[in-house]
Amino acid sequence: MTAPFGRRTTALVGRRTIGAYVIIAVRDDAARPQPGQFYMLAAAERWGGGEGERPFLARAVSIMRASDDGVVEFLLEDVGPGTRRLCELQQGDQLLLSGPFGNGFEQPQAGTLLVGGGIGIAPLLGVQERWGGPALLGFRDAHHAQGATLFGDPEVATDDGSQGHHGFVTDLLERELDRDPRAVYACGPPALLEAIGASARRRGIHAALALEAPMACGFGACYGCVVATAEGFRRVCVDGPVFEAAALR
Amino acid sequence: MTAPFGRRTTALVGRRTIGAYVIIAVRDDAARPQPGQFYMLAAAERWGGGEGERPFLARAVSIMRASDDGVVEFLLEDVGPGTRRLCELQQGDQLLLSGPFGNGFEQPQAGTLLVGGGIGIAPLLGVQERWGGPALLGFRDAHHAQGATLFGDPEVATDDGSQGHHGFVTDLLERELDRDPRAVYACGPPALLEAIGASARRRGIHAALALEAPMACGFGACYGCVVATAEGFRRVCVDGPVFEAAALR
Amino acid sequence: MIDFCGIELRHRVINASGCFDVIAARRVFGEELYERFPFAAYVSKTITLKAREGNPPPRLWEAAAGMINSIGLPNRGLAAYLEGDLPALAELPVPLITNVMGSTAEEVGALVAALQDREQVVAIELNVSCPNVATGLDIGADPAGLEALLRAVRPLSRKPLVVKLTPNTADVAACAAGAEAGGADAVSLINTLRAFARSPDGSGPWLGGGSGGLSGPAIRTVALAQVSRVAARVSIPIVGMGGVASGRDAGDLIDAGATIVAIGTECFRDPAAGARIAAELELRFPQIAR
Amino acid sequence: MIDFCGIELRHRVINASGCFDVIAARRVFGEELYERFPFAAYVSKTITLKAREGNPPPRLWEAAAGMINSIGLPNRGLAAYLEGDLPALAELPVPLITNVMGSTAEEVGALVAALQDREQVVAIELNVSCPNVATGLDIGADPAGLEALLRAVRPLSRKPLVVKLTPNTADVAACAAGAEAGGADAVSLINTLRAFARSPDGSGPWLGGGSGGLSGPAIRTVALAQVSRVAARVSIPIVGMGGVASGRDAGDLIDAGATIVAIGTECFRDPAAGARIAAELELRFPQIAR
Ligand SMILES: Cc1cc2nc3c(=O)[nH]c(=O)nc-3n(C[C@H](O)[C@H](O)[C@H](O)COP(=O)(O)OP(=O)(O)OC[C@H]3O[C@@H](n4cnc5c(N)ncnc54)[C@H](O)[C@@H]3O)c2cc1C
Ligand SMILES: Cc1cc2nc3c(=O)[nH]c(=O)nc-3n(C[C@H](O)[C@H](O)[C@H](O)COP(=O)(O)OP(=O)(O)OC[C@H]3O[C@@H](n4cnc5c(N)ncnc54)[C@H](O)[C@@H]3O)c2cc1C
Ligand SMILES: Cc1cc2nc3c(=O)[nH]c(=O)nc-3n(C[C@H](O)[C@H](O)[C@H](O)COP(=O)(O)O)c2cc1C
Ligand SMILES: Cc1cc2nc3c(=O)[nH]c(=O)nc-3n(C[C@H](O)[C@H](O)[C@H](O)COP(=O)(O)O)c2cc1C
Ligand code: FES
Ligand code: FES
Repeated sequence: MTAPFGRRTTALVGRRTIGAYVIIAVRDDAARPQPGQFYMLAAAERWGGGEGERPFLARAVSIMRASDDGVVEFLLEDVGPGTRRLCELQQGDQLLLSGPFGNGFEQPQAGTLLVGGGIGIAPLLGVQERWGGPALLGFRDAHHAQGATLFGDPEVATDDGSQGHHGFVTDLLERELDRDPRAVYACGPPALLEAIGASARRRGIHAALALEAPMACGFGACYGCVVATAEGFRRVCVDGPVFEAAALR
Repeated sequence: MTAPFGRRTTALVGRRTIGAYVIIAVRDDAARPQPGQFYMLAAAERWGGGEGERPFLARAVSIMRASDDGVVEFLLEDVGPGTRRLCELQQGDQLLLSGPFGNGFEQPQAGTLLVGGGIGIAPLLGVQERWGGPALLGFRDAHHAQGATLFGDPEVATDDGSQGHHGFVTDLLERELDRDPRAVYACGPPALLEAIGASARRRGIHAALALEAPMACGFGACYGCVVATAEGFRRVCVDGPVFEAAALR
Repeated sequence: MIDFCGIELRHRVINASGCFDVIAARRVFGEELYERFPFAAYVSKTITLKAREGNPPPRLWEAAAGMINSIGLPNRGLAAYLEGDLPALAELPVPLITNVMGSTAEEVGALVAALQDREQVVAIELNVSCPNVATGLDIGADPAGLEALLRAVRPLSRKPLVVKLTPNTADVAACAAGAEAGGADAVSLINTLRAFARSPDGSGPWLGGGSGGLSGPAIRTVALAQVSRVAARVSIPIVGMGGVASGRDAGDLIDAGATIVAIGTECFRDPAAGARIAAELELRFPQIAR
Repeated sequence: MIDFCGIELRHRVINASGCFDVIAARRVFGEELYERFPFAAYVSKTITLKAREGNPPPRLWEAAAGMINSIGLPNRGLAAYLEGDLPALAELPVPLITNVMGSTAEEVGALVAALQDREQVVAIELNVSCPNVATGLDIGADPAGLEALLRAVRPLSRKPLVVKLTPNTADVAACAAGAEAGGADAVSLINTLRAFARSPDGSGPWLGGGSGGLSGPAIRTVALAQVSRVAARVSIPIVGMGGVASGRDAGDLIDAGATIVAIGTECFRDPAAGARIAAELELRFPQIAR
């Protein structure tokens, strides 16, 4: 599966909010994106400048859902000028987009646990809708936990206990793995992925982690997005974003 | 008359179009601006950035009209990224403003001819409404000439003859001056002001010209806006924008 | 109070030379300017021995996140500065630093000597971005030459000498070390980056002066790099500048080793930017802001 | 057709070294990349004798109208380039220029000699922004040193040698003249400006490599100034680059004296930027675009 060459301009066909998150939708008939892949997104207007000088570069955003009729949905959390601007976009506003990029998730073995933290739930929704699998999702609080309603009977943990298990999603994961060790697909904050990687190494189970790294290009051109692996630094955008936990250092 | 120190943020209280021009209105109770003075204006949002990198600096814009209740009106023509953005602003949008700056026009002798070309008509409207005087206005075509409807019985010339005299406004001026030599207040494109300046020197009449120059600051800080005068380079923003024609080189 | 070369400053934000004309601004803004004066010290534009007309217009070009100026250091010359500007600045509410430039050690010496006995002037900033007549390079671009210049003029004044380094050099830290070795009390940087613009209509160079200097946010990260390198090399205080538009930008330069920070281009966009940035700096770093 | 050092190019737009990886891009974009190849020639990233890991992350900082990179020239080394990359680039639809860097004349010589007998490589670009082990300055920052380097390596290859000058110098034109005197067939400029960024949380330097290089629109007017100065001084062809994001930017560099133009950072924002800019250039300057 290759990406169309070059950046395209497209209009938002949908926008809605869900708890702390914003979901935007675009049409992209040119590509058939896979769960775990991502696009580089920028607003066609008001991308930087004025008092706030950034953003300048496009932002990497995971595919949350890609329907057969060519609609691609993204889940956004406002964490800075780029995501803020993307969250502001309204239906009909122009978006600059290139991709889909990255390796994406392979079809999981049956029963593979899908573990997501915060905005990291986005790529796992595509996995569950395509191939199924139990979802364990961790959030800061109940407001963020509304993201879980996108999933088929998820088990939720919140840091403040305002919904589901009071604690980390890794508590739920360890309980599951103690009962029945099996493969894990995960995406979320670095601390979460490190914990899962350590557990996977300890238990000798297969864990596929979708990483994040600051990116300038998304297609292997800048070498800016590297992560340390057993074979040295690797580019998250082309060698990932999904890495086998055992391969990471 | 001094200007409040520093840049203020204010919202557009009005916007309308008139032919090729856009008129925007703001409240500024802090100052009592004079005809011929100007403000430095910038949009609070979308000022540069994205695909179009400019504008970065604020733009100098003449006071077209300043009512006693503190409303200031500006006449804009889209000639580039800064004026385009200012023309886009809608009622309620935020504007960054400093000023009023510059010397402005002094009260004219009775009967002084007010000669404006294109966007240069803006400062002359304030003069006519405050002190009266016959207005001779030149435009590219009838569409631009709609700007003349702002004035009390103006005489109009258009380059393409689509309205009023077919030719330059200087034709009207020379006819008036032949009949009855008197003072002239003028604002408009360089070629127009040069012609008027030459005529004034020839006839030995008083001519006050409101000049334009690219400006970074508007308050004498950058020395970027100079014009050549008999005493050397002078800053248009603080020594002008109104200069006696005889003083210019 | 902040101590800068023995001068007491109310906070860490001053103006960059040539980016604020208090005499003009006072005519424009009136008493309010002095009542709410934005800077902890005021730096004059560059003064030369003889009067300079400056470059023919156009003198400005708007760049991405910045601007190019080709002003050409217009000023009425030393005599007019002493007789006209100093009296006009008599009620200035903050210390006055005078920025001077000469193309030879003799010229610089004459300027420094003339300011030595003026109490009103608390420090002298030497703008060494002046092209050397022989090489065409800035006289400040060569560390050894800069040290020699300082050794020549240092004895002529007891006032603190601040060397305004040129950024258009291979090794700004070596230049700073040269200035320090020659007896400079402080260095200030960065000056504008040599830049060029062409007419939108393709008719050749845009600026009347041919080339010019880039300033504003575009050069901020270059300024931070040069200040960091200089701070690692010298022990005299540093005046950091270059694209500062917020308290965070000022804080970054201070973290990198600057003692005080100067605001240039941002003053054009907001005449009171200095006060805003000083306030933001205080919010961000209450411990270091004063 | 454009003639560049005897190489025939379809148009005047190529990529800037290190800003486009054809091997990775072909995996990402497939056949379409070669069918619609955006550049008239392809310049490799910098190759060194031995493999380099590059700098630890973070390697990127987003600046006003630009970015800082601190990539650290990661590459698998000369041997892997010859055995791995060259075969992988066999079907490249445009001429291949290989960019190399060494810290001594011997190293650079070894790289040049090794490429000499590879038909696939039509020209060699020498990245002389490598820090001199002794002085810490870029080896290309000193005109005399640069001339000596060229005299040493020039005899080792009949292929055109393009010297990628460093912009972090007092007199880029003198460096270009040194390269020309030493036998360079062309010069390319500008490389990134030395820049620095601090963590938003105030915890110190942001970049894993400490400092980095500024690129993008922020440096465009500096690039135009340096290209203009170099064009006034040398008669060999110039590859102009630095912040080019449109046909107009490319046209300005060509008007200033560049023969061809390279696109770096803009490729990150739009993988096909090279094709867009070449088309815009053709619209603007039909007479010069090819
Ligand atoms: C493969 C991939 C998939 C992703 N998927 C999603 C997704 O589905 N949804 C989503 O919301 N996000 C996603 N992200 C994350 C998002 O792309 C980044 O968080 C992006 O940086 C946000 O940009 P911003 O301007 O909003 O925030 P930024 O300002 O970029 O803040 C993000 C972090 O960048 C750092 N930073 C601050 N200033 C600078 C600067 N000047 N230069 C460089 N770094 C700086 C800080 O550490 C800050 O915490 C993904 C990232 C990757 C790599
Ligand atoms: C005292 C005064 C009063 C004015 N009053 C009004 C008014 O009432 N209404 C009004 O509409 N205008 C007014 N102007 C004119 C207006 O401020 C300028 O035309 C301003 O430059 C427009 O900005 P822009 O971005 O729209 O156009 P610009 O892009 O600035 O284009 C204007 C001219 O600037 C030049 N230019 C192009 N690119 C650049 C660049 N990168 N850097 C520098 N120059 C460049 C070109 O010659 C172009 O023709 C006034 C100007 C002054 C000095
Ligand atoms: C319009 C203008 C005029 C300047 N004049 C001088 C000057 O007279 N002397 C001087 O030493 N520096 C001068 N500078 C350089 C500034 O002092 C400062 O070093 C530079 O602009 C970088 O700071 P900034 O990015 O905040 O503007 C001038 C800069 C500008 C933009
Ligand atoms: C991420 C990145 C990597 C680069 N790597 C190299 C390199 O390997 N060799 C080199 O000579 N220049 C390298 N450069 C410099 C570019 O070739 C170019 O000179 C510079 O980026 C200016 O052009 P731009 O503003 O269009 O990016 C790199 C630039 C960037 C942004
Ligand atoms: S983002 Fe550029 S190489 Fe990965
Ligand atoms: S615009 Fe700055 S001095 Fe006039």
